[in-house]
Amino acid sequence: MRNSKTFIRMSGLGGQGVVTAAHILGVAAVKSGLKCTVNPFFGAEKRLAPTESYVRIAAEDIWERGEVLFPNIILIFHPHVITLGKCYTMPFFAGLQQGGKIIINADRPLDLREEELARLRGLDAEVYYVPATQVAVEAGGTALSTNIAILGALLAVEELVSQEAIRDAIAERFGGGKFVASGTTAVLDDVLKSKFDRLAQLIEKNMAVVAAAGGSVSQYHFGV
Amino acid sequence: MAASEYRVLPGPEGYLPPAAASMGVELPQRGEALVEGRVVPEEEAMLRIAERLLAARNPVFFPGPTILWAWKEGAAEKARAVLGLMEAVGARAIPMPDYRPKYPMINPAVEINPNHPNLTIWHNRIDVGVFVGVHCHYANVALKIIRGGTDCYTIALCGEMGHEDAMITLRDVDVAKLERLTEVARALATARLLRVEGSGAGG
Amino acid sequence: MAGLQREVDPEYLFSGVPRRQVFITGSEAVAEAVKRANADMAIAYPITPQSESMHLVGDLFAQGYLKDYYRGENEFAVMAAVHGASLGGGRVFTATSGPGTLRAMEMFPVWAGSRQPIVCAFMCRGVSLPPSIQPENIEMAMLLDTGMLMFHAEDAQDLYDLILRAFVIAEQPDVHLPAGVFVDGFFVTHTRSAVALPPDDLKLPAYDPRRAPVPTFDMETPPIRIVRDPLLNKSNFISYSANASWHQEIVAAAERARKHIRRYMGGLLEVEDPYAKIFLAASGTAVSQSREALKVLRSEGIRAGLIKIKSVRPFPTEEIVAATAHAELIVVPEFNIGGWLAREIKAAIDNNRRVVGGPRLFGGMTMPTELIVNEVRNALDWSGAKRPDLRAGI
Amino acid sequence: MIKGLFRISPGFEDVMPAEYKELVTTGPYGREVGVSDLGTFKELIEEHPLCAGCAESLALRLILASLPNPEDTVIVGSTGCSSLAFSQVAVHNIHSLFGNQNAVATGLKRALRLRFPDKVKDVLVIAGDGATVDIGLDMVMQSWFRRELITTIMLDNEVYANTGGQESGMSPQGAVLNMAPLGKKFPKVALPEIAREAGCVYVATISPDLPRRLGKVVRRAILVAREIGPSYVQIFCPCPTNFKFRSAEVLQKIRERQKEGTFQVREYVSPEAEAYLAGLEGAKQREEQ
Amino acid sequence: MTTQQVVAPEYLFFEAERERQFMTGSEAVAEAVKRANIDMAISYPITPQSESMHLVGDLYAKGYLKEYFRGESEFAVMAAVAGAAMGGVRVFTATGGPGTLRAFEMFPTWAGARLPIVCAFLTRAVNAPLSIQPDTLEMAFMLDTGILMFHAENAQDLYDMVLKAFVVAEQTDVHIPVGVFADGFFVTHTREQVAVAPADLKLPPYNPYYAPVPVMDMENVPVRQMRDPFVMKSNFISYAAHASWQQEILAAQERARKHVRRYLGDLLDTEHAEAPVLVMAAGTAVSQSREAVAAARREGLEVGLVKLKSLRPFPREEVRVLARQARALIVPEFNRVGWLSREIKSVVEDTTKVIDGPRVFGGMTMPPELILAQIRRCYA
Amino acid sequence: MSTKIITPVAEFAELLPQEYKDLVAHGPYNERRSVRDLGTFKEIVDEHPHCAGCGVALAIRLLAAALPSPADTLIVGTPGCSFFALVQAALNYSNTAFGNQNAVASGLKRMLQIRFPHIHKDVVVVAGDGGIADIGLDLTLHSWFRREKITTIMLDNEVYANTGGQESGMSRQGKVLNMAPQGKRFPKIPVFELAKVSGCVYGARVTVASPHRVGRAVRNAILLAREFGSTYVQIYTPCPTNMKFSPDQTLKVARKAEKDHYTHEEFMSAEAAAYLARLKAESKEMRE
Repeated sequence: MRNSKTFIRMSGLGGQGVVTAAHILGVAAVKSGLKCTVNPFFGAEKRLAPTESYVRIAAEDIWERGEVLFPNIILIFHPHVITLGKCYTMPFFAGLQQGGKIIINADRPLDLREEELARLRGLDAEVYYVPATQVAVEAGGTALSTNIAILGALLAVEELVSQEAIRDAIAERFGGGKFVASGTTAVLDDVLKSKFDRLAQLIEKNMAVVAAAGGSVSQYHFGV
Repeated sequence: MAASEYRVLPGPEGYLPPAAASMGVELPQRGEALVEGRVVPEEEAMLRIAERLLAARNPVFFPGPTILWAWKEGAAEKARAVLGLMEAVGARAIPMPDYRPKYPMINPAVEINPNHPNLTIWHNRIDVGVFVGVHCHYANVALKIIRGGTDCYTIALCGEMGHEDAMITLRDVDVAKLERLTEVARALATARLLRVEGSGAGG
Repeated sequence: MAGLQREVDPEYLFSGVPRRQVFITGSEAVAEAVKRANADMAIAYPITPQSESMHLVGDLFAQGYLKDYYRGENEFAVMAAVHGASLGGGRVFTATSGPGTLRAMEMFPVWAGSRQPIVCAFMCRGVSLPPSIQPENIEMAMLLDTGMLMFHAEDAQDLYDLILRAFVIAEQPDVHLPAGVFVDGFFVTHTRSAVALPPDDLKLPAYDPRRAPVPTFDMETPPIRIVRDPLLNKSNFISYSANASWHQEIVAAAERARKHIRRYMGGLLEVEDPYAKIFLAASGTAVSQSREALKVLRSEGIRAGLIKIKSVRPFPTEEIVAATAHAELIVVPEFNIGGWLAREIKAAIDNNRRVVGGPRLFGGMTMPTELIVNEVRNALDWSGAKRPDLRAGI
Repeated sequence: MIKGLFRISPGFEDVMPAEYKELVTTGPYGREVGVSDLGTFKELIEEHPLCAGCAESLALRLILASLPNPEDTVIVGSTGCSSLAFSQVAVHNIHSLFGNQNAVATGLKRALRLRFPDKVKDVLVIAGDGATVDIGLDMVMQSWFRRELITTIMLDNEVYANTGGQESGMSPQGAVLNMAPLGKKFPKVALPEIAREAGCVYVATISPDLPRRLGKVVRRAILVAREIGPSYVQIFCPCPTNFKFRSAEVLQKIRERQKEGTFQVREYVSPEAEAYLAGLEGAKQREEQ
Repeated sequence: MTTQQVVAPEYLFFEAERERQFMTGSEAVAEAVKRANIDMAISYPITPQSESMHLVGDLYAKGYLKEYFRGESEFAVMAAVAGAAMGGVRVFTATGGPGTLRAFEMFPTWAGARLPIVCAFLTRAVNAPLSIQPDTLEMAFMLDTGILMFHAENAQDLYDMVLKAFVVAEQTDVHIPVGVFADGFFVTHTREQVAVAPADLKLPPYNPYYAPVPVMDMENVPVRQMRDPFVMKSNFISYAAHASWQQEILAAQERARKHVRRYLGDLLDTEHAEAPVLVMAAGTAVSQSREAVAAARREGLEVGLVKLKSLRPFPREEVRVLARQARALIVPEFNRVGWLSREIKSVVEDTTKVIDGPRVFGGMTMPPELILAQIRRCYA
Repeated sequence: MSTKIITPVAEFAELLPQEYKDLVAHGPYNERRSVRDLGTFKEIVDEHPHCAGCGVALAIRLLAAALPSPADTLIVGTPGCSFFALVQAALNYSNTAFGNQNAVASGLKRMLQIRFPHIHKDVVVVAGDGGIADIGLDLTLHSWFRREKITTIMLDNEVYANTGGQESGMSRQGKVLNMAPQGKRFPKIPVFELAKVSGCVYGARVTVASPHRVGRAVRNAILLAREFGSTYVQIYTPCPTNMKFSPDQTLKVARKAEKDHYTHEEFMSAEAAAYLARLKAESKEMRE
């Protein structure tokens, strides 16, 4: 029943900026003239608890909201989502649409079980990995930019929005007092901001992360 | 929506009549009025009010707090206009100075109360009653009770949007409108007098 | 006195033993039920027209029929304390009314969700504003979806019977939900009538918390790691579906109550003259008024039947569909402005043009028989031009 | 109150009921009257339905006679005996629900301050012991914590009287009442002490046995609440109906309790309030001299 | 703070040029409050409402409101808001789920006292078990409290309805509270595009002297005035007065219809109303239904959509007329009890046309596929 | 409790997860443990999802270790951060509606007294500052007025932490928090002083910077509640997340507070003091 809509599920751990990544991507999509809704899924949880966030992007109106049950892109912010099952959407590719894409934050390909590989093959899925945390530390100087690295990888795999749009969205997100988040997210914002001397530096570093992450994406090749 | 067929007529309608609004009667728009639940032009309603008052055996005005007291600019002027209308139709006043339920009983000869208005209507055998200067909520509470338990014909001269539960209601009533109504009443009274005299002359 | 009571089977207490008639108020009927209910504890807070009932329950405590009793600080606190007492594994009773019900509103879904067989009597009265202590049952409309079982007593006899039966039904392991026994304030609580009672040296068997479908909260029942009312609020599908499943279980428990209601209360409703084409369908005091109206209608040659709804939750949907299968007119008199019973019945049956919601009385007004009779007469001449469902009054 | 609020529209003087005419001509609005002037002016309270001998009705009459500015006073009450007389009181008053009086008063006071920044509007809470110390305690205390500029008066008849004589938090320990069939198990709640801890700048206990003193206490409580902070007055009003003594014995009952030490007339004034009152009262004395 | 200019409601709602912004539902609440010329707001934290009232606090700090504080509980907040409204100011507050139930006694009180308070109910599940997730069960409890109830589908609706609620509530012939309901998280925490009027415009101030009841300020008549009196003596006349008062609240709801039509467009919206199968929903369920209806129509199934915006007053005539020509009405809901389908069944003549569900609750999302499956079954 | 309820059925003993095996073998139910013994026994609080550096989590660990008889302790809590660890505790824990904890505890305590007249069942309320001092204040104070034999422990992080950092009645004056955008307008609610005038027989004000003191206070409070009536312990549990300090600074913040606005204080009735002295003498005797 879907039509040219990109439905993204982001899975990660509390504190990794899953909600923020969804927000930045959403703002970038809107700035690019697309329709978008962003849905963080949000409980009473704390840092390191499993967290998900959902972004719907399309050229036409989008009405439905809530969890994205049938994503065509899945972003995995932490290998534990898969290896330790730190996610309540199991298996991690649950609901993936035919021909969908998955990007995993990992230094090297994770060992996936044979039946998982078989199902991914059946879905004709493209699976990518990117050392997002490492890129964030190296290019951005802080692991807090992991989420931006994931977005960089996403743009490399599917150019949903331009890098410029992402830059504008980051500037808006961290530049003003406009953003409304749950209490804990707001606190993390302050921590992140404290790591940079000024906004321009924060944007610049994060755009470096976007670029570096884009260059560090590798695709899994699972044989037939 | 189709206009309601519900008629707002003098009672006693029964034990607990419904609010006319719940039967589909809607308040009039500016320049309009309600007569017995139907929307009519304001002028027509004025004439009907005048007829009712002039034909009444014991017409009584129930001035409420907003005109009994000269509490704000314009209140005394409006009071004067009401007094003028009363004079024109030969009605007297029994005030509604406040809205508290008075127990065990009010003195029905000298006041009326929205929580038990029928005591005053019964006691004074009022056949036409006019609400003016009463806060809308309390007027509505009283009007339904009167319709339920008495045969009094009720008229509401409302400074705001009117009252479905009065048999006739005018809205946005200000000094000018009161004066216009007084004129209508005087003209009608004169016409009747002429008619009476005329018929007398002829007979 | 209290020490001399002996435990008997519910069936024996309900129907196996001869009863004696006494002339008592509804409040006294409550106390007579509690006296035989083998309740451990009751907690009270004053509100008219409930206070007398809970005074009398206090007297029972002083006489040793209950083991603890106190006045709480407000209705929300009382309903919370009763919740705590029930967690502790005993049988508890309380009562409230109108504004008290609303003040404690948050606790009723909590009782149901925590699977607690608390029995609470609701002596229905007007809710603010303006303040009124007089009978009407609009509060029932607000409780319909709390998950509680809801029984509506017609008179003092019902009140006595339903409270005792409520404990037995509520405590069934497959039900284990709170039960509200509702009664119209003053019309029943303060009205004196004949009530048939079994001897007062009999009482229900004690509540056995070990049979509950949830562990008792006493550090004597495994598992020790137990949270009553856990946080099913992680932001993930699994916890949503757990929460949803828990809610379904509350609904299912109420469904399971049906068979116990049939067994102990003789059915969710009672039908008089099942083959009539015209029915009066009512609950609570409106049933008594309807009985009188039926006499008048019959004397005028109008044949009409009566549907008395005893269990409002679970709602006797199937029974009403069956009872009205051939009905052409169903008049629903109620003591509230909202007309919740008519709404329930309209939603339950097909072709609900047959249902006339009214007369509706509130603010403490009595419902004269004539009004019901008139409602039937008017409906019979109904031309289709009127909109009876719109009518808040007669 | 705006000037002229209490002027009859010309032409309607004759039809106005007598009690209103009296209020206009001899009412206490805008005049300096107090308890000692009772009998010389038209009181704010009309006939009321309280029991004969009710100490609350006496207290109410005294309170209403002591209002420093009745023309700018709004009263918030609560369910119970004390509220039964309120529909007859000639100042704006709110009933709302059982126990929420101090929350309502909070909203009201702040709203009036917004609408009339240049006028003092006294917001006065008058409620019974059940409403104040049991069901409404949280809202009473939080209004004190927040330092709301309102005066709270408890008419303490030591029982839920209106619902038929149930034990309240203010009932004396041991009292056998409805819902305390074996006697109340705990002592009278020490609300004056609590009030002091909770931020009231003026706390007093009093009874209608001492009318002039009561008048002074009420007046002081209202004055300090205009500028300094919340104030609390607890008025002991024994209930002949529920404690089953003759209505003529009310004042005697108060004296007995005073002798026993279970009721004491006390006054606590914070230093700031003390200074403020000294300023006001000194000015008044100077004026009189 | 932007200097704001008072404009007519009609101008603010329909004429002023709007700017589209990407924001959450919570922010939409604040954008509405910013333009509502509100005097006072009182808050108490509860998820998922807290963010809205934080932002309202920020508006206060910037000078858009004259008074704001955190109360001690929802019951106290709703009581304090009542006191403020009786004092004659325009007030706003918000709550959700357990907070709604904690304060429950106040809602019929607001209505009975004729207070034009606007409260946003950002709905969530009620205990037990404890959950902070979206669920509209609390609306079932509220249906007979006497307050007007609007149900927002999304952040845009939430913005519009909060603003319009003030105008409807404050009409002299209405003057009862309005609850603007929106599904927690699905609306409050979802970010989407919302078109808002310029921030330098605001509604005209509230004038308490147009109220149908006297304001409690000792500045208007009568001075001997109690809000609100005991109409509870044991006698017929006082019962009748109480009953008449209750009828008046119901009448005020009825009178609100024309104002709802004027400001909200209508009590319900329709798309393809002529279709034999109609999906009838309120709140977030409408959005899910839009997707399902679009998908079904792509499959060639003739299906329409009915969005109920006002639940009190309930669009009973409108629903009845729609139901007459339809073959089936599908009612998807976010609660376990199906209060909306009960409402619909109680006004349509043939209840067998009403198909309950899908119903999801406890925070579960409602996949449009479930609704689509139901539509397909109607054509099977 | 009877130890039977933590004695696995022999046939299934091997099936139990490790943490349960640990609880059976090394749990605190059979012999007395205290804060001093932390690290030498299987604690009743398992892993929890609190933020790093959370003062509340620390206090819960301390108080759980200090319970005089965990085998017969039931905790009543309320929604808020405190429930994250408490739901993992190996004893019965309940939380229902926000702020109703002391009323629930009152009913529970009385029912347990009815059902187990010869066993001390310790009913302990553990809740946050919002739950106790704001929304639940009435119910808290009334349980004290009634002299309910329960212990109330406030974990005071001076903020509504779980809903995202709103000002609470226990927040400090002037503090800018959500819902207090211009700073809190009034001082901390003096709950500790109120406890004195509301009938508590014992009260202690402590911070997580003094773990042994927390342990002693909790133990005293529970022992005294058994015999004499209501007791109250107020523990300062700084919140790094909402007060925006680094998680490694929690103890430092608490230590500073202990010198500043959160000085240690204790009160007890004369009979309570005599009882504690007697207990101390007895245990000394036993040791000798």
